[in-house]
Amino acid sequence: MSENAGSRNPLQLRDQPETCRTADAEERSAWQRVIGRFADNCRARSLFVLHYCTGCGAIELPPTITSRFDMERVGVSPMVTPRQADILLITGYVALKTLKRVILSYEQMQAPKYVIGFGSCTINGGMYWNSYATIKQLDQYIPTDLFIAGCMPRPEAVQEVFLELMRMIDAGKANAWRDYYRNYDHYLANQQALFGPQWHTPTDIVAEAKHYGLMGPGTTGPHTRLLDQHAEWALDRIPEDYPERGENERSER
Amino acid sequence: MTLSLLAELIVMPLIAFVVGLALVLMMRRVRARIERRIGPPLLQPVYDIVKLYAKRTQVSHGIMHDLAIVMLLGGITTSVCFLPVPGLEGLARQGDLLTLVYLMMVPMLGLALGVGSCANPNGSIGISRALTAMLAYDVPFVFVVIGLAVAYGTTSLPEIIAHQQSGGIATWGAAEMPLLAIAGFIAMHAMLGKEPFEIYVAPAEIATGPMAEMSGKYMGALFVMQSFQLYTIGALYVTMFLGGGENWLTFLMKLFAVVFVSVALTNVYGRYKTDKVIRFMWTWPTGIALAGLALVMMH
Amino acid sequence: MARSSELLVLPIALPIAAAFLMPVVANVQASLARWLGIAVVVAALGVAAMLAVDIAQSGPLVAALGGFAPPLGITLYADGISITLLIALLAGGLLFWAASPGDNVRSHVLMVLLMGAGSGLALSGDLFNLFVFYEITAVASYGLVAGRGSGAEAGAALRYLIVGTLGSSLALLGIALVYASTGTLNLADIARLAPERLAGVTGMAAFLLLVLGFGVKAELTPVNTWVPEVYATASARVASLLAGIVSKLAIVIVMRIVVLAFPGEQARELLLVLGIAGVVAGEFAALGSATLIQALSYSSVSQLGLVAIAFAISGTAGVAAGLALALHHALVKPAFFMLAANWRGPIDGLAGAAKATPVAAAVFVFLALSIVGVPPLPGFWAKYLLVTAALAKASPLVLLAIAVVLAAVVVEAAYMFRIAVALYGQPAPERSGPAILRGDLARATLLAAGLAVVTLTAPAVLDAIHRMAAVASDRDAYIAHVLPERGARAALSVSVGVDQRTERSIP
Amino acid sequence: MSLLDILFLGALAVALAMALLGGTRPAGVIATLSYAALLAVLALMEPLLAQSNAAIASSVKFQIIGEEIGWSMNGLGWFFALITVAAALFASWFSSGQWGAVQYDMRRQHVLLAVNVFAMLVLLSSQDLLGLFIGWELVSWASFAMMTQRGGAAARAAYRYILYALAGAMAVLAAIVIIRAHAASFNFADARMAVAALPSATKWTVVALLTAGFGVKMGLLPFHLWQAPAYSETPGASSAFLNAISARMGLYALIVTLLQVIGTDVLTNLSVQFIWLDARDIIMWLAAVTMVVATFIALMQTDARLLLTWHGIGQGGYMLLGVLIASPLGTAGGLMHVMNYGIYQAALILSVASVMHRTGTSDLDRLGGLITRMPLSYVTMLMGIIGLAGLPPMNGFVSKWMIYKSLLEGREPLLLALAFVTTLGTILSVYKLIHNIFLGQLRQEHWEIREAPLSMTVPMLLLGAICFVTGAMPGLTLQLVDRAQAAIGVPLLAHHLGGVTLATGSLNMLWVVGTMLAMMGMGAVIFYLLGGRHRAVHQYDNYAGGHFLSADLRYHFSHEFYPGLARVIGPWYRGWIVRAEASLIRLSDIIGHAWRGSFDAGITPLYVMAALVAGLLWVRSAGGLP
Amino acid sequence: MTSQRASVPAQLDHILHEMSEVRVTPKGERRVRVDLAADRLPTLLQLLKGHGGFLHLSSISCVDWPETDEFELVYHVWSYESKMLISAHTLIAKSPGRFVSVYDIHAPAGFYERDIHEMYGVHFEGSPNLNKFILTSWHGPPPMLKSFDTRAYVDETYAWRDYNPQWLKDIAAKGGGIEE
Repeated sequence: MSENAGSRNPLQLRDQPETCRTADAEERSAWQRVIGRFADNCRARSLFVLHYCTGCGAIELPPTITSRFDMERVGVSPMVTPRQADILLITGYVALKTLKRVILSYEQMQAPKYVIGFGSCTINGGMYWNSYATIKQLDQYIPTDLFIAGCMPRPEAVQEVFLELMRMIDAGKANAWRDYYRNYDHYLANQQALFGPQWHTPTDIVAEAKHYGLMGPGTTGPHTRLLDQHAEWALDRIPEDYPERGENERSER
Repeated sequence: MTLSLLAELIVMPLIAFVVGLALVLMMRRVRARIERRIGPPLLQPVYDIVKLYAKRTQVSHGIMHDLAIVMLLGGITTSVCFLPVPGLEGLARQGDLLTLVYLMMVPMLGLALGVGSCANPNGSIGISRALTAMLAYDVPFVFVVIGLAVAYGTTSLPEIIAHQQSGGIATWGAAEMPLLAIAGFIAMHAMLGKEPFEIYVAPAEIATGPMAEMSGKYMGALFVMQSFQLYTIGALYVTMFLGGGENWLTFLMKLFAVVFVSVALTNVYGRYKTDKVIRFMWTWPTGIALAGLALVMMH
Repeated sequence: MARSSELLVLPIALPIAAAFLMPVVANVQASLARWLGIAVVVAALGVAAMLAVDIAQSGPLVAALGGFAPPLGITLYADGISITLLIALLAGGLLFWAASPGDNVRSHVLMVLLMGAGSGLALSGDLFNLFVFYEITAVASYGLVAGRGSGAEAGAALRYLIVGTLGSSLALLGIALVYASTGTLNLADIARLAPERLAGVTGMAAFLLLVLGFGVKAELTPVNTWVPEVYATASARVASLLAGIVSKLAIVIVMRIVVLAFPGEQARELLLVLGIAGVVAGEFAALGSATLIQALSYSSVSQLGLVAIAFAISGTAGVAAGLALALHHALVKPAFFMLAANWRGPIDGLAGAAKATPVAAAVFVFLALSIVGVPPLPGFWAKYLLVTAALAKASPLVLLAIAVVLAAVVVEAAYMFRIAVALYGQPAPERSGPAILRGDLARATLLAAGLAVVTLTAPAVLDAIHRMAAVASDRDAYIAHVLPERGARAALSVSVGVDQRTERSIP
Repeated sequence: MSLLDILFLGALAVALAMALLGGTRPAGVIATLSYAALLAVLALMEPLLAQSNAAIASSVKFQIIGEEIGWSMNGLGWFFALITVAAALFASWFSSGQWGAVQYDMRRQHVLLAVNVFAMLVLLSSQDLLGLFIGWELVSWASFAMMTQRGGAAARAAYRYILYALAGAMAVLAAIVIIRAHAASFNFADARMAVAALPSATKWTVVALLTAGFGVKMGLLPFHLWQAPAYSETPGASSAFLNAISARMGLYALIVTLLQVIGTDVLTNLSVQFIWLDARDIIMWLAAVTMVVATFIALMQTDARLLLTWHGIGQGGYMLLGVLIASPLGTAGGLMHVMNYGIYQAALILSVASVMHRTGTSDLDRLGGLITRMPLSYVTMLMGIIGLAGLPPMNGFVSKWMIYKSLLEGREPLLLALAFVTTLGTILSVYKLIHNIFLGQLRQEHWEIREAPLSMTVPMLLLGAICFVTGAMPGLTLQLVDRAQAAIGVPLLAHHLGGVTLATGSLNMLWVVGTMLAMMGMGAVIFYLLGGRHRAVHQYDNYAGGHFLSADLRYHFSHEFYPGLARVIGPWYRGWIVRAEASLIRLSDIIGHAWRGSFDAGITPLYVMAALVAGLLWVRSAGGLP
Repeated sequence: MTSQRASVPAQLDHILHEMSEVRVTPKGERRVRVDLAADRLPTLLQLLKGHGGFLHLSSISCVDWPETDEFELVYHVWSYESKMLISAHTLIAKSPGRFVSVYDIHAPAGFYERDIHEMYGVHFEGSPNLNKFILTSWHGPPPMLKSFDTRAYVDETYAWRDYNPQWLKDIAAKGGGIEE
């Protein structure tokens, strides 16, 4: 069963006929559209990259940002915590343990947020295609805007992807983050497939979607109900056997 | 008169904001040039702030976190209104230098309360270091302020400026009290919170300290505070030692010169540890300030 | 109304006579002897009260016994101070009757003897007479301290006996020296001859011996080492009698000697030094004491030291301060001993006493406040009088005395309130605080009530004390009063005649 | 029956009422209402004190040993009485509800509070030195009784206090008697003439004795060790009363003696030969050093109550500094600081008491994150710490500003520097206080905690509100201060509702606070309207470097809050005075045991022998022989 | 069983001589391979550590021989003085997969044994801690076993991206390969 039920190829996502800018539902009034246009203009020119080296490709970032290629010319600068960051760079293969931290960081980042997959490992497994420990397609677990081919793309390629991302933001097309809210159940399904039904993160995505009006048809489904059933604890009273306990080697102590 | 005062109360913060943004841009450009880079485009600070304010989802940690940001914005704009600039005297006559020094502490306390309510230890450690640094650099700054007040016999800023402008460059604060000027500069440099006194926003150690849990408009408010802080501290130094602004051109030139020197210094230093900051600030600048004060008390 | 000088002898004669009659009566009916003794003391108290009224109206009273004119025979002299002490002695004796009904008649006899000898001490105006009554008092107190003769009591009584006789012999030597240099034993006569006869070396030696002699009972420094042991082992009533009243009689005798016989500065200086040493020793020993009884006995040494410092200050102010301190101590110390009788053992063992006996603890705190000298209690006014009197004479030694007195207050508060805090502490879980006998509690509360009354009437009491001190410190008046015709002239002729009393009343 | 008599009778009546029905439920309410009545009586007295040396005499007076003792309350006494009764009102209001119900013996607390108020009123209305001393002793013993309520550690702290207080009282008694020896009577006018005529050596002793004696109660430097533990061991409500006003009785007595009896002119020309300091400078330096030392000790405390009481000692230094400058601005600043401090310290102590009421502890290392559960206590503490730190919107800033300006005009730059450094130390330690209690991660065992009941939060919030109102309109307090200044005889300070207008730089709090509120309004507009929508998240949804936060992981920074500072100034805390006190106690124990050993009846003959030998030597010298 | 001992240094030869049935084959100038029975291994390590100065157990590796259904454990021990590496090879049966721990002789063995336990499933008796260490979220069989078919697992767990855009199809149409 090579085709995992419900998994959709993000590249096809690209080809969906998204006409110009009406994708953003609430931008109805002219005034909001002007504001939105200006906001997108500023968003494109001020990108904060999360300083999180998930894999081997991270070594390409310093030259991109420092004096030789100097991405600050176009407004890209590194930021330390996910709260302040806009772009999450997944630089190389993603082991299962790293994926948990990647998902946590992604959910702690504030929308609009963009994910760029470096190298072939994030596209289709790369040279670790037959490894039991790494994931093969990044976009099954978190929505990804752009991929860069190559087994570690050079700074020029990274520069090119930043410019491409800026063009997409300017055109209002970099909306993969909406997909996470709209089809959260799909992503959660993939995540739970890997980590088991107990899996959840402190961030409450469904409540966030409700709060900001980003609910979509796929936001809630069988898996989010599984999530609620497992997390019947209210956030106040996290039970002793919090699923991640084993993860943090609690038994070691 | 009240109308013009009301207008002043609106215009002064705006000027402060715009000039502040220019200062931030200059700072980033100087840093880039030192690193042999080109540096950000002209409107980069504006883009950053607008993007942060335009964030779709933002995380708050309770009502105190929001109120603290409001208190921060209120505090910095109020302190600007007490800082006389050429043509606009604002509330300088209602409160004097001591009031201004205290008003500049209100935003620091607001930030501290907000970061505290974020319940993030990185933020708490950052704030504890920020307050320790404040204690460190305020000791020499106190001697500078006292020396100034005793020298001019008054603490009301318009009088100080009038006194300094009475005899051209000869009667500038820096000319009459060089030692106090030097100590004042070092203290002001530390106030900006840049290397070598950047212990409380140490990205490598405590994940940008106070800004660890600030997202969206909270981060935007901190960027605005940074621009206001650069303007206020620069303008205060100019008012105290460089004779304030006869007209806007000379005022801005002096302001950019002061901040340029400070920012240039920043990028050639590493980051001091907390107790090194205290030991440095309590020995060299305090010694120079005490010497200056002794000279002032002599006659 | 003819002056009732004949009555003066009754308070001495009656008890001593009864003392000798009681054993005989005891053979007939044991309890009758006890009642005879008490009746005699009550009678004496009545006489004393009448005398007090007479003296209050018309000044001091002099009586020459056996028809011999004053310088020769035995003369009795009673002014305000002596009558007050007499009443205190007799009332205290009744209140703290040191022998319980069932006891052997011997202890009742000793009590009555003590009463008689004590009144003799208070009233006699003759040096040798003083020595005789001093001896009788000493003997009576040894007997009372011995009490039922248990091991500890006998030991303490014996050591007290040794120290007492040592003191008496020194006093006798002193009296001999005085007699040798002045040729007379009558206090008034000595006072008249003192300026030129007793100012020399022999005079000072006599004074030293007299002070050390009478100092034993007055708990002055070198000779007060018997105090802690005796008060700890003797019964509480004996201790309160000795500490409360008898010691006051002795210190007043020392005051008379200083005022009349040795008015010079050197004598006062010696008394001052002994006083200061007494205060320092008493206070610090009390600080280091482990039980309540010890603390109280050392505290009485230091209080007597204070009185000595006061009497060392010349003039009415000194005597008034000394008298105020003495009377205050006489009122407070017995009450303390009554409480201490039930609170034996180490101080922290008293925890929970406040919960078990709240009234007793409250009385203790009230008394402690007064002895420390917290205004508006009388203790404060006494200390205030002392400090103002002392300050009038700004000699360095007096300034040292003031400093010691003020420091003593702090040390006093230290050990008194260490005990008070212990009283109010939480007892060990299963143990409850020590109980207290109703009789002792009643006596202590009575005295505390007396203290409260004095607090309210402080102005009147202090004025009365000031008047008494004025009379006591006036040497010439004393001489003129006892030797009416020789007041001015230094005639050597001896005139005999009992009825040459002249009606001269000194305000 | 003058108003002062009514005041005394009222205070006694309250004590009596509490003795009778202190244990019942409405006791707190009755006490609060009666204190309110006393406050009304005080308000009635205000017009009578308008003239410069007006005073309301009491009919109670008596003669004793030729001394005339009477009571009358002038403007200064009235000002302090106002704060005392107000502090008592808020203390009893706080304990009228649930807090009082859970106390061990509430009746005793009410009675002792009333007795303390009465003792302070007696002290504040003394019109002669002896009356002052009697009032002083009554106050010392009344506060001793109040401190021993909890027994155990409280009793030991109180015992240590009473020894300090008695030593101070004896010094005062010595000074008073020295003055009386040279004066016609005890009243202040004669005393002033007598002091003027004293030789300078005696003047020095009198000044030293009075400063030391009254300094003990104010916690001036060498005698400050007792105050923090004693005040923090007292139960919450009474601790608020003690902290707010009890230590200021020392300041009142110092003002009466140093300023009115001795007078600043005498103090200034009492100069030390070689150094240029005079008596007034020495006392001011003592106050300044106390300020700095006490504040930086407070910085290092880990118990909330101890931290606040140490600050009490520090702030006392400010008031003494202000008063001793004796310029209209300085005295007004010092006196206003007394009232300001009373208000925000009471608010802070009550807030800590409400936290203790709910969590059972005041240890800063075992609290955290209570803002979500106890918001009202948080607001009170916030207003209190802004006042204590002396930052603009609150009243603490105005009085500190006036003290700074007077120090500047008095050309005392180093004292001003010490004052400023103290303010910085205060800001650091108060932030640590509010951060460790209210901010940061909430502990699991505090999840079910609720806000303190209304009977506790309403008085606290009212105190905070007063703090803000008197900060925004300092003119209200300055009118009361005028009465006190008139009584001292210092020329009045020209002030208006907003503050003070001077040629050398003025302060108008109406504008400062007004602009702050306006700008905060603008900030709110920017924040809420311009910025996008935000959403409150749970404390575990926090950046922890990719780690999953959970209940049993303590993700909170509060212990050793200023490590960098501790490394630099840590070695400076040598505790000389603590060791000096401990060695003094050991010395007295050793001497005690030595003297006790000397009372051995067995060696009396040796004593007598020694006495005789010494006597012989003395006799030789006394008797005139060579 | 005595192999070519000649080239083994005399001192080492003397030690190895103390043990019987030990096959020693020098592998290089500083390498010696020793094969011995499983139960003799701890004694050898003890001997080498005690006498030969072989203090450093650099690693324990495990080889899975599916044909003979055995694990081959190789202990690599270094001596700093003689600068020699001895790799002691021993064979244990796969089915129980149990062996004794040498933690008491060489402390680092605890970590290596934990790793082998996680990757191969060999249980070391007496090892201080055999909890999951690297593969904390892995619930499958020990992955290094040859019996574990990673390819099949990956196919079953993950989905491949069928990515055949037009340009790829053109190249395939032209027979693939690189156009010159």
